[in-house]
Amino acid sequence: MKEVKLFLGPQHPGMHGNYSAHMYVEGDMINKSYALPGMLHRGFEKLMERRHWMGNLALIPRICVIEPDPNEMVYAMSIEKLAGIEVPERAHWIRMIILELARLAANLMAIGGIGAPVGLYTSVYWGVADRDLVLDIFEKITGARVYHMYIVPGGVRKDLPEGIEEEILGLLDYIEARLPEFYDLVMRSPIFQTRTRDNILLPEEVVWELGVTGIGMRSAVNKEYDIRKVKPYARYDQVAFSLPYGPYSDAFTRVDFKYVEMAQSISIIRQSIEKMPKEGPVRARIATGSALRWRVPPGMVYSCVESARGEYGYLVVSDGREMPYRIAVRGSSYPQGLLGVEKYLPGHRIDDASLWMDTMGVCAPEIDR
Amino acid sequence: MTTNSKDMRKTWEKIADYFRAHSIWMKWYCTGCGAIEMPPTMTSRFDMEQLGMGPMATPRQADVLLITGYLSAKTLRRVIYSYEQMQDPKYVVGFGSCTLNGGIYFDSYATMTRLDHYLPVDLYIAGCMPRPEAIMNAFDTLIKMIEKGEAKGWRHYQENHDWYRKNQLHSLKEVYVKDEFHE
Amino acid sequence: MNSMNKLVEELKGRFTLLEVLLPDQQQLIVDIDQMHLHALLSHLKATGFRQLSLLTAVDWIEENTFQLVYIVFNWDTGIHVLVRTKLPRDKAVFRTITGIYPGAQYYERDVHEFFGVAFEGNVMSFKPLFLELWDELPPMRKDFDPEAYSREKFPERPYVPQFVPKVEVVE
Amino acid sequence: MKNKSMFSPLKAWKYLVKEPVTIPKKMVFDEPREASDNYRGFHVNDWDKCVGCGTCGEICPTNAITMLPIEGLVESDGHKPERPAIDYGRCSFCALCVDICTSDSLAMSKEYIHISKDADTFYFLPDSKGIHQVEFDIAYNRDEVSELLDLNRYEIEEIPHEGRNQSFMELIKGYSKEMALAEASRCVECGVCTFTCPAHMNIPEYIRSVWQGDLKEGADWLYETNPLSNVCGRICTHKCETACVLGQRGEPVAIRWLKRYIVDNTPEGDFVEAATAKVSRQINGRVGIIGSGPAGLSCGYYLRTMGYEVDIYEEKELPGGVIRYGAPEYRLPEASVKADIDNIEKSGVKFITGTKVGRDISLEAMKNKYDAVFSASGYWIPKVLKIDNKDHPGIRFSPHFLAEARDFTRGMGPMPQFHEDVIVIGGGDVSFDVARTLNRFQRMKNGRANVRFIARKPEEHLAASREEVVEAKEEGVVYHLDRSPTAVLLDEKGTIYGVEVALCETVMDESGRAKTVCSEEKEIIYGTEVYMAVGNDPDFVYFPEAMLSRLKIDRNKIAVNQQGQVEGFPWLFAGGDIVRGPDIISAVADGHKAAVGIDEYLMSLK
Repeated sequence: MKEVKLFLGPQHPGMHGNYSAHMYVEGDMINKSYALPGMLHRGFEKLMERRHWMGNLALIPRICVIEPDPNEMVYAMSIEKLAGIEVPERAHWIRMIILELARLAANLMAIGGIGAPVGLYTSVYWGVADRDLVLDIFEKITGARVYHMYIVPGGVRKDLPEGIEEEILGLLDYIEARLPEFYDLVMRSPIFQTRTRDNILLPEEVVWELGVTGIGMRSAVNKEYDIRKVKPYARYDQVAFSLPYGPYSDAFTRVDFKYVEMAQSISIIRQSIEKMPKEGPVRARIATGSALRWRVPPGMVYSCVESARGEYGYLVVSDGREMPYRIAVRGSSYPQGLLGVEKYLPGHRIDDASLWMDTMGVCAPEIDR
Repeated sequence: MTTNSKDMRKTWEKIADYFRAHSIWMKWYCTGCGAIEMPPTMTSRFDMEQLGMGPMATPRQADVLLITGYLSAKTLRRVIYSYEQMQDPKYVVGFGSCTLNGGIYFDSYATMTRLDHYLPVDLYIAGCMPRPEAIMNAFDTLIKMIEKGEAKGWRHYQENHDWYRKNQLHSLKEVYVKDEFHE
Repeated sequence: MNSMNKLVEELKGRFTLLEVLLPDQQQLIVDIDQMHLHALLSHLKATGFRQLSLLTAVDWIEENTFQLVYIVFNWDTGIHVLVRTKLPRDKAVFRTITGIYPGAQYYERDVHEFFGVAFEGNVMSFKPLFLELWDELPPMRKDFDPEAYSREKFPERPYVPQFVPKVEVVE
Repeated sequence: MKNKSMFSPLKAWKYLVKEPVTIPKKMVFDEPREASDNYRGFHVNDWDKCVGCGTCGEICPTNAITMLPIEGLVESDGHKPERPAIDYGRCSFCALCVDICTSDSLAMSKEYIHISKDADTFYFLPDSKGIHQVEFDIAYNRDEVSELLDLNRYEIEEIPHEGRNQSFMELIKGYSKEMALAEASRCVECGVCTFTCPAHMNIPEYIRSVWQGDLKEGADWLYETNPLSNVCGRICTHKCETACVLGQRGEPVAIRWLKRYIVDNTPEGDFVEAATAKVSRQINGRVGIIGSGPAGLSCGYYLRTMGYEVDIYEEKELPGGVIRYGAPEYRLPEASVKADIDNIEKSGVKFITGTKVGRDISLEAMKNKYDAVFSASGYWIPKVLKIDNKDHPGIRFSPHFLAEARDFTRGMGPMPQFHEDVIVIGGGDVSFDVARTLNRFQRMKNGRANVRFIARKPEEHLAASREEVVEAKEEGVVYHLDRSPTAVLLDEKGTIYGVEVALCETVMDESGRAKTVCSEEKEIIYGTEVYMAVGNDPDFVYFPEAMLSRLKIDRNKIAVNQQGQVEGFPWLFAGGDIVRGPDIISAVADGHKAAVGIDEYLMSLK
């Protein structure tokens, strides 16, 4: 059979975002493939060197559009470490609520989105609509649907609006009730099962070879490897939650784990609302003076959080001036999105390519930056 | 784009525009951040099918090209390529700050600053990013514009192709990608 | 904290470290010269630091050096080690670590593209990755001015503010 | 795989009765859903509150905000005639501009739909009406958590209150390095202060120098417009601080103390170099200056920087005028005055002291000797209140007393004579100088003090600056406010035993102006010596009769043009108190302007 060159993306409905893979296909088997990133490259790391520490607040969430909040969190954490600031207790809990809501939204999107490559379009409609309800909550808390700019160095930007806790709890109840329906719709669907069971495997060696983190890693290495557990930030050490892990990672497990993690997110948010101090300061100043002249002491620090796709980190370098000297971004899906596509996408069938991208959690904007 | 010139359409064009306006295929190309507000717009929460619009995977069958935010030079090449594959009449909607004047990436080495230098834009939506309500209203406006024959960007592109191409070449050096994959 | 102390002791015993810093409880920065970097990384990998979290560079233009930062992570202890080494800016060539951490392949390509640091032994790293038809200085270098480039390549919109009202009487 | 029950498809029927999630068309098109109370929609700007400082544009991470000059708005103290225009081709709706707005005028509304094919409509000048002239509720607004300014001043170190009234030690110790840096970092560099400062000093620039730790650069900036920074850093009237935009919502930046920080902490060599580096070319031209007060010094220095030869005539033994013979040591130490004047002398200005124009050299002679003359002779004749027994020899006046006091504190004279129970009449800064100096003298000599202070106005309407009023009270000066003196009371032997005062009341009239009305009710305040400090007049005797009649003098002020040139006498320039009334920084400004004017005049002659 003749080998054919084939694009997947950037303008392909099965491709999540503006990303592309060059594939050499024989029949419907992929023989060779290369990721073609850079369509979403905006030069973030350069732009961040050109803005004030505070001005970067507008820039950082835009690195990853699906789940912007981990960006804000790692940025804030880095500056807090460099400047040695103690974040107020209440702010820690509010941050956790925000981060878990963001994870919930991202997972809803992912679970909805999984319907597209397997041809289950109802799940897209459901997932996106339910995610929108989370965005409504975000709008009430932070003032924007997608780019919140809410977690700031030193705490959070504003206190929670009054009565939002009840609304969040109401939403959680709703989503919790919806989860089994999703499960019925997606996971128990024969089409889905046939497509994902024992398909797109991720063995443990590959996890270590590439540096895959997040659900992919947990499902393969049979350990609860999650930044929230291994090096807890905010107040994750004070809430009870357990994450799914297993020794056998196929597409089905990875999607299945998302459901379990959503339930865990819901539980974390509930605990946070219960445990957080009802009042108190929510922001500490990171430096004296007006925001135009905030300075961060010189130094280098790496901070990371667990995003919905894995370890998300920033390396922040300050030279003591009013702008960062260098910020490097570790996108969670960088390893699987680039090296993974090159090494482990071949051997799959064309129709599984988007499923591969999807269940591996490849997120274009955080790779391209 | 001339906006206040008299309606010069022939009767058949008017009829055609009426039908075009009420059955629009939107090209499914998420070029930037704004694309994240597309799923809610397309699916049940806002449901753009109410307007007679639907997503279309291939450029050749699509009517509307949405530029959902910033365009890196690399994407711009592919967007131009896609736009030129689309059949006339075709319309371009620019989402948010980035398509107008570069947005937050105004000083980036990788992203273009103003979209109408490279492609004719029929409509802009303010916001970073625009909410689904704004997008829906923009679609509504676009439909009315098509109906009235005001969305004539595609004709402008035909007539001023040299100007557009000059700008494209200035910013991109090569419009069509040549690499090992495109031998 | 205990495992951290042990780690520091052990690394100090085995290698000549130029500097050791502890930015937080589960993070260690070690500076090492180019010669011993690979040995250090191999050692770290063998002792539980199985994951390469990030490989990047910092351009210290005033010192005329590039600083390479290798961040490795031990999932069991939750410790990140930032291994740093410096290269002369005008002779930015280093050896690849893909033999130790295969995942470094694209990070090296990334650093090559944005800083112009060449990694011997990683053929792929010389190919462009994110940028297409790039013809300028590597953009993350400090002497590259993105705004000037943007202005030259991507013209801005000149606005004509016709709406500015005249205020009648304002005291 | 567990098989599903064959009835499971029936489950789908339950969705038939579920409420749809779709937002009704009406809520999308006719009345788009209302945004949340916190929403970052389009900007609104309250033009009445906006001061045009442009801080929003500074913080903007997208360069979206340009300050547009608005025709019809007038520049005034603390207000620029500009308003922010926002480019929605740039804006990222981060609302940092709202958080940092100094005047609380910017906010974001619930409006979020703007669609147009005309790109120019995305460039927009927000007012309270919104982009489509339809009012929406205000949504995102700054609160104290999201505040990006630092509204409170950093404390400056003072000597302990205890015992400060027994010595002439300087009250304010000055900023430490950390505090100065912290205070300097509060500045937003809007520059409205520069407009208000009479000398138009480069305030944002030198504060920036402090912040960046480059004091030499700061000193350079100071000498750009003011050669008396040591003096002004201590006793300037700091009008700039009243204009400072941070004062809109909080405390203004301590501009005066930051200036002082520069002069106190710049290494001496750097400081001298900053002063002398500007002196360059030599020009054929000589200028004589009457009076070595702030105006004379400033004029002399800037003429030197232009290369002229300058002689300053001073009646007294030391140059400096009011800064050497007026302000008391505890506010303005001799060393500071000396530092400034020495630097001016190092720039090449020649002082001819002990020489009074009109007595030792005539103005005519000066005119012949010099190409131009600058007169800044100041106000040295004390005003006398028109009350009974006003000519009694026991009444003393501020200029002489303060000069004596100054001579004493610098070790050039004996302690002035004074009684044990004294009365000070005044209300302005100078009267407080007298009262506080007397207070100190009495305590130094007798261990106790009895200084009674009489003023017509209540505390809050006194002309003196706030800190004077507070500090004098702390130090033990006894206030008799709301009292208007009517007579100095003499006993049979003709010695003073007190002052008779009428009780007064200050009320606001309809136009909001304070008005003082005095009643017939009288009261006696006892004391054996009266000090009057109710202002001074100029002494114009050095002007020949023929000239004096041609000078336009209105309320003791000589009329001059923009550059200090006296009308009808192109060779004569004037400045300082005799042109503008007493204020040191204005005098410095006058001197600088006159220097430029003299240069232009002399150039035009060539």
